[in-house]
Amino acid sequence: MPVDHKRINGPEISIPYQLFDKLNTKSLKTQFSEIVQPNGTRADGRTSTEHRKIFLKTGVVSQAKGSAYIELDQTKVIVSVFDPREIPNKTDYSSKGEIYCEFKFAPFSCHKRRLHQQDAEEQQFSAIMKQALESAVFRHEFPNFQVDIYAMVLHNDGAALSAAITAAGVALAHAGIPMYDLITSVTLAVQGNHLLVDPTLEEERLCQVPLFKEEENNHGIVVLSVLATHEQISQFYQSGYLSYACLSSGIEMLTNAAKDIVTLVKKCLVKHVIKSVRIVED
Amino acid sequence: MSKLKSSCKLGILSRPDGSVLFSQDETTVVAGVYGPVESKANKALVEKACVEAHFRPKSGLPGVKDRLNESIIRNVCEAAIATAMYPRTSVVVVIQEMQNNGQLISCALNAACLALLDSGIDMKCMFAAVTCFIHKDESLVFTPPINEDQVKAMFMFVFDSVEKSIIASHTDGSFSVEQYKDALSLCKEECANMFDFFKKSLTIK
Amino acid sequence: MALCEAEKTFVLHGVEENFRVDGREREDYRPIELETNIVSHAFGSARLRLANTDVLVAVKIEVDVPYPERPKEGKLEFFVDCSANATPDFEGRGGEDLAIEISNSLSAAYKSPEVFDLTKLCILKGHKCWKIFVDILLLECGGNLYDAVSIAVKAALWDTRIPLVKSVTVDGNNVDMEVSDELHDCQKLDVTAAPIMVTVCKIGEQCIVDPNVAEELCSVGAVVIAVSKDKFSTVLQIGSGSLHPQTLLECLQMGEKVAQRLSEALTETLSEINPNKNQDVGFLK
Amino acid sequence: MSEQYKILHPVKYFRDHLAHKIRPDGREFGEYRPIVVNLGSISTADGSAIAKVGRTTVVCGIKAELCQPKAEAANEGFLIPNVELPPLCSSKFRPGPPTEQAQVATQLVADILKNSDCLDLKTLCIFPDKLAWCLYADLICLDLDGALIDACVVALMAALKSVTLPAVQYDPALDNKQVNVQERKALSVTNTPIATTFAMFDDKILIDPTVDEEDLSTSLVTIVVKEEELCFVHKPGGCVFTEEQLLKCVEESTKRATVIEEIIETAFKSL
Amino acid sequence: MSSPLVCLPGQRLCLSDPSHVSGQGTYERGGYIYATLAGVVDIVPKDNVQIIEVRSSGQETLVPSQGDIVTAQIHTITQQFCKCYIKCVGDKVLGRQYRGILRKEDVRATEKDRVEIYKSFRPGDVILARVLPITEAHTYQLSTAENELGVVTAHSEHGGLMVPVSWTEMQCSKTFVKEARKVARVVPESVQNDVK
Amino acid sequence: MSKNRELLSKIGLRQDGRRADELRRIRCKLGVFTEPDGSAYLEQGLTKVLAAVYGPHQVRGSRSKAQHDSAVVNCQFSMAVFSTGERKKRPRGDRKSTEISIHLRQALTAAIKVELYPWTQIDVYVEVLHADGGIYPACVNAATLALIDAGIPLKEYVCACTASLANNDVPLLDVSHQEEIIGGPTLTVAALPMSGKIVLMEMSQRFHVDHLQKVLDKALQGCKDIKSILDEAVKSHIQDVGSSTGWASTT
Repeated sequence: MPVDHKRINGPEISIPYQLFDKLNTKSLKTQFSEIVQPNGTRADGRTSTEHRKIFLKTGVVSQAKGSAYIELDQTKVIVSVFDPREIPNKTDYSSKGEIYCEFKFAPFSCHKRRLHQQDAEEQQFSAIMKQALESAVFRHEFPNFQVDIYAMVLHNDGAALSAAITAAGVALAHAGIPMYDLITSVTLAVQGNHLLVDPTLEEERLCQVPLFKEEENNHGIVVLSVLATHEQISQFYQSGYLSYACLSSGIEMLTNAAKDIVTLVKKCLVKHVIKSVRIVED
Repeated sequence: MSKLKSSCKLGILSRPDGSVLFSQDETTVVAGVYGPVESKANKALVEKACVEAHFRPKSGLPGVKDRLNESIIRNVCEAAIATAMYPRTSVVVVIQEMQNNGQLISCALNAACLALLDSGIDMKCMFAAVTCFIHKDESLVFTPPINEDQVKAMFMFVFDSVEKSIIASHTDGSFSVEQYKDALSLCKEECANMFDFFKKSLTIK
Repeated sequence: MALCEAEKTFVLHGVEENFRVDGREREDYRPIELETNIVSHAFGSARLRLANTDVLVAVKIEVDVPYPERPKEGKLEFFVDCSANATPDFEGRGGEDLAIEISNSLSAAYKSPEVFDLTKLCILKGHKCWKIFVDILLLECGGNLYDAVSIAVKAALWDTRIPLVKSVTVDGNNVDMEVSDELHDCQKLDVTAAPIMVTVCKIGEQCIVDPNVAEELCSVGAVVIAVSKDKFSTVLQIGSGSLHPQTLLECLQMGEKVAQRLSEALTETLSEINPNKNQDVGFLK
Repeated sequence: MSEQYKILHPVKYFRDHLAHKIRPDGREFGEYRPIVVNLGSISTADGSAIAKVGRTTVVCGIKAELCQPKAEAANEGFLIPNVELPPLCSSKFRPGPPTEQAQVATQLVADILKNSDCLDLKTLCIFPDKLAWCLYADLICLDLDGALIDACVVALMAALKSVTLPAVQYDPALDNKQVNVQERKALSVTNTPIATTFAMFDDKILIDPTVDEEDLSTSLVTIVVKEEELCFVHKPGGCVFTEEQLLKCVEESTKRATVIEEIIETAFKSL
Repeated sequence: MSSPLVCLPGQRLCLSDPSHVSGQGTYERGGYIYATLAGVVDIVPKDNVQIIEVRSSGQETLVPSQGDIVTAQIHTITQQFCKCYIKCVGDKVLGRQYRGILRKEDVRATEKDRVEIYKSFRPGDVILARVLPITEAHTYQLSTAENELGVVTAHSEHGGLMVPVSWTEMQCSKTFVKEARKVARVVPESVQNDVK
Repeated sequence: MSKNRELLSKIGLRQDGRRADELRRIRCKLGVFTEPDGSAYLEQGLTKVLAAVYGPHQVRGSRSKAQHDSAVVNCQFSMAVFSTGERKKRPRGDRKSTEISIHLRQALTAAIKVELYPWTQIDVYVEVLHADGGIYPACVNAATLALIDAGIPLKEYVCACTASLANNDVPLLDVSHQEEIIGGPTLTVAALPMSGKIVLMEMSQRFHVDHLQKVLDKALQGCKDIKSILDEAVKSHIQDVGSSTGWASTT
């Protein structure tokens, strides 16, 4: 690792201790059957289509124009949005503004320590976030400028990207940036015949590789973001190995789950509006 | 208690507007001052000059530690320079470490003051930095002990030449309030010598 | 390139009529030229021209140490470089965003063990493995980059020959390996499941494949679909627009169908390549 | 109207407030903002804490990894603090490498750790010259509203105290290490340094300044107190302080330190 | 006062017809009016038409646009132009300051060729100006070629606050030295702005 | 490795069988791409280079770059990561690439009639696909072809060539990668061969000043030879293009 002159550097090589754990010899298949029952009940007692409890709060960053904090049980993400600013390295006129997204895992948010610089996965997630939010925002209201959106994952226990997109939608509304619609996002993990909405990190990990033979080798992760009122999909991402049948039923599950979240997002924002109206009246 | 031997050579560099080779005991630095120069558009301040400090370690690229030194040097110089006289310009102070024997920051600050004086930039006051150490046996001295393990704490103070008030303070190790007071008054006495030295150096020039 | 409203309408009407600006139907591709083994000092290479899109792919192989958390697997890495030859906008770091987007989509598409088996690249568990660098050089951009890149990558991997390891000896922490000196002693990679990407573009109410630059500008949204055998290995929405769920499903169906046809055509083309024929290849043709 | 006044003539706005013996956020000069400490909310870290000083929020997560000790300090482990000021926390920052402010903060926090001697690095050694713990303490500021160092130190100390390390069996002959994740032990943190920042504006000294106050002030002082001792008096320049003023600040910070220490204690008790 | 009607982005507010028109904070799609902001619905009647508007809760996010009257602070002056930072649009404070440029020929409406920048503005002055059509990406072009536009607050070389004494002059309240400025005719609204 | 790896064998043959004053085979093609205003591909031995020219067009980026009396020539040198034996980490941005970019600009600015296009910019991008010694000369030669393909007026061809010194006596022409490794000083010259003007000269290591003249002469001779090869390629290209449009047959 090259020496970072702008930080304090640790020893050249250090290894996570988890690698030397008294070996966990259980096969992935048994691990999976331990956390997901054949009928789809999961380790935390949820059914396969059940979303985790969401806690959502606006206005957590006083220095930002808009901000939101979201918890999906253990997964914790904070997002802040700033006033439009000049687009760096751009001189020609453009009639539409731009959205800049930066998605970052905190160094301590995952099992393995993350480095301070953005890695490929974070860059990809940033691009997906941008894709999701672009069609939700009225970009011609701020021509020549870009709105910065920063998401920081403090604790990753699965579905961090979805949490960040949903929170970013709330933060944008909180910032008073004109939007076409509210946006919500949900993740799905697939393993064989099991389609698990809003997976935990453990479930995500076990859906990276096929555990079942032949016809049931479907596995993968799907992330989908929906604009609520207009029933539009603003972002879709899938990785893994899925058949059309599996994918199409997954999309249906996800759109339904995303619709359910909208109520929560609405509640949170209405609370914010009423609060600020009260302050003005007082 | 022995006083520190200081020596300096003003104007040793031709390119900067002011420069000095300064050593205090065994610690030596070279300081150069450029300014006032035109500053970059994004750094220019409407009502005053922008002071920049660059600290270069003896070898290698500057790291986080040098960044802290830079911040101290910049803030101290900013307090002393009559920045309001030079709006929309930059004053750049560059310090190159040559040899470090324990009181690097105070040596760098004194060198910065001399270089500023050499450059002829208007200043509100002079400043002098003094470092003192507490030994393990609780004695207060100016010369850094040979063995670092012997030091219990280090104090660095910067005083202004007008009221002998404190411009900056920086410490290392832990100590009691009484010790801090003692060190402060000791350094305050010593700083007069430093100012004398500055005046003498300038008159010789 | 910028299109005015009238031009856009013209393109749109063409798509509606199933008779596109360049005479194609909605599911037609432009002509594709493919050459393999054109970079002599690489382990495998391919150059693909899809109309004006020009992609050069070279595969390099190094010996590396496996990731400690996955000791039984080798490594596969994609690197995309957008050459400024394609457009001055790519000068310096200008093409980096696009390059990262493409390389990320490739990594995602090749991630599943069903698609590409990394365990085959392992030489000695936990100590030695092959690391495959797939370097993609974009020389000209004439639209539909994802498709072109994915086909070229598949062809280059097909062309790749991994040196045969004759023996591996372990001595304490030191691992010695001996690679066969014979030039022809090598093994090929299994690329039957390597994904083909198809970009399905929504223009007006219809979906098309292989959009040219003008069509890309008219599109409100597009979906990049990576198909491996009969399954989807990656699906990625691109562009700034949004899609109705029904449209998304239509796109997926169309993508799968087209990818199957492309895949068949590619297999056929590759099987026809005669390694012994030596002729002027590459840019001199 | 006051908002426009504030943005066009910030100094006058501030001075007008102070003339009425009140700070723009309604506090008195010697009044500090409420402090909240939240412990162990991040289970992926080996120790974590969130500290809020007023609106300034800093989250600290400590992750332990195994490494070889340095040759010159064969029986010591590592504690690597880094302060991150991501663009998320304030509109002042852009994406990219750490700003100067972040680097200075990192060094200050590292200095405070070293000066206070609160954690003996020797306790992090598992086997001399072979194996030691490296604790990466990452401090991420989520909301920057002044007194960054104060919040960082509180978060760091609370997180350090909550760190538990698994038991390690090391066989030097075979260089074999085995970790028992279930069997965990807390670190022995010997003392709790507490930092207090003061800002000076027109001869008035304000404790625990907000970011607006820091920007307008002519001088800042950070004083760190541990138990009965001082371990850091940092004034990086700016306008002058008299001896009396500086000693007054020391006195104030000693008082505040006991209060904050109690807050951290209570947080641990309620855990 | 009746409880306000809260709405959220994407919320359908009403049918769009000749008597209901989409106003600020709303958009029209497929014959309906939708909200773009989280805030409160406001119906403004205007010549038999109801304009549906949404007022944002908290501070709305906006950037200066063509025709707006803005408050700016002069940063640098040259012979040809002066650069300034736009801080407010109308009576709304901006979250971020934006760069503006005021060219010599846009200072005054008359006798344009006799304008001299240094006799009109000095760094630090607070001015009112109108935003001209946007041509460059990063900088707003401004104009003060109206009676109501120009310097509203300024400090003399000695630091004293100055009061306008004519169209072209201001006087220091401490030293009574007169300095040349392009003075704005103060309308009540902007009086509050700087005299407070 | 064999010990007797000499640059020149006793019978006067080089490692790859060439004679001392023999160039490597040069093959080239103009107009390989459609998007750029001019493009060319050039092989010099195993070294393979692509060049593309855009312009003259409006100055991009900051307008202050524009010059009132001449066009701005902007060059970017880049090497494909797979172009070298050991894989490169980055295609450009390292010190060597930046240096070659600057040298390229110097050589090309000398040949282009820049005064014809004030306030404009000409972009020249070269991409090395295979590096086997003499990268810089190959880039210059390819760029010249691309400029001709783009129809940009040149004072004359600008050609570059390397030369070395074997056995401390015999000058060698057009050094390959193998020969670069074995050692021997490399002299790189970019010249306007018709007028005999040198626009750029660079030496990799020292050799005796007495030898400079003959090595330089050899390199300049190389430039002239290359010029005639390029000239041939340009003529045949124009024949091809011309015959397809029908006007070439009229002459």
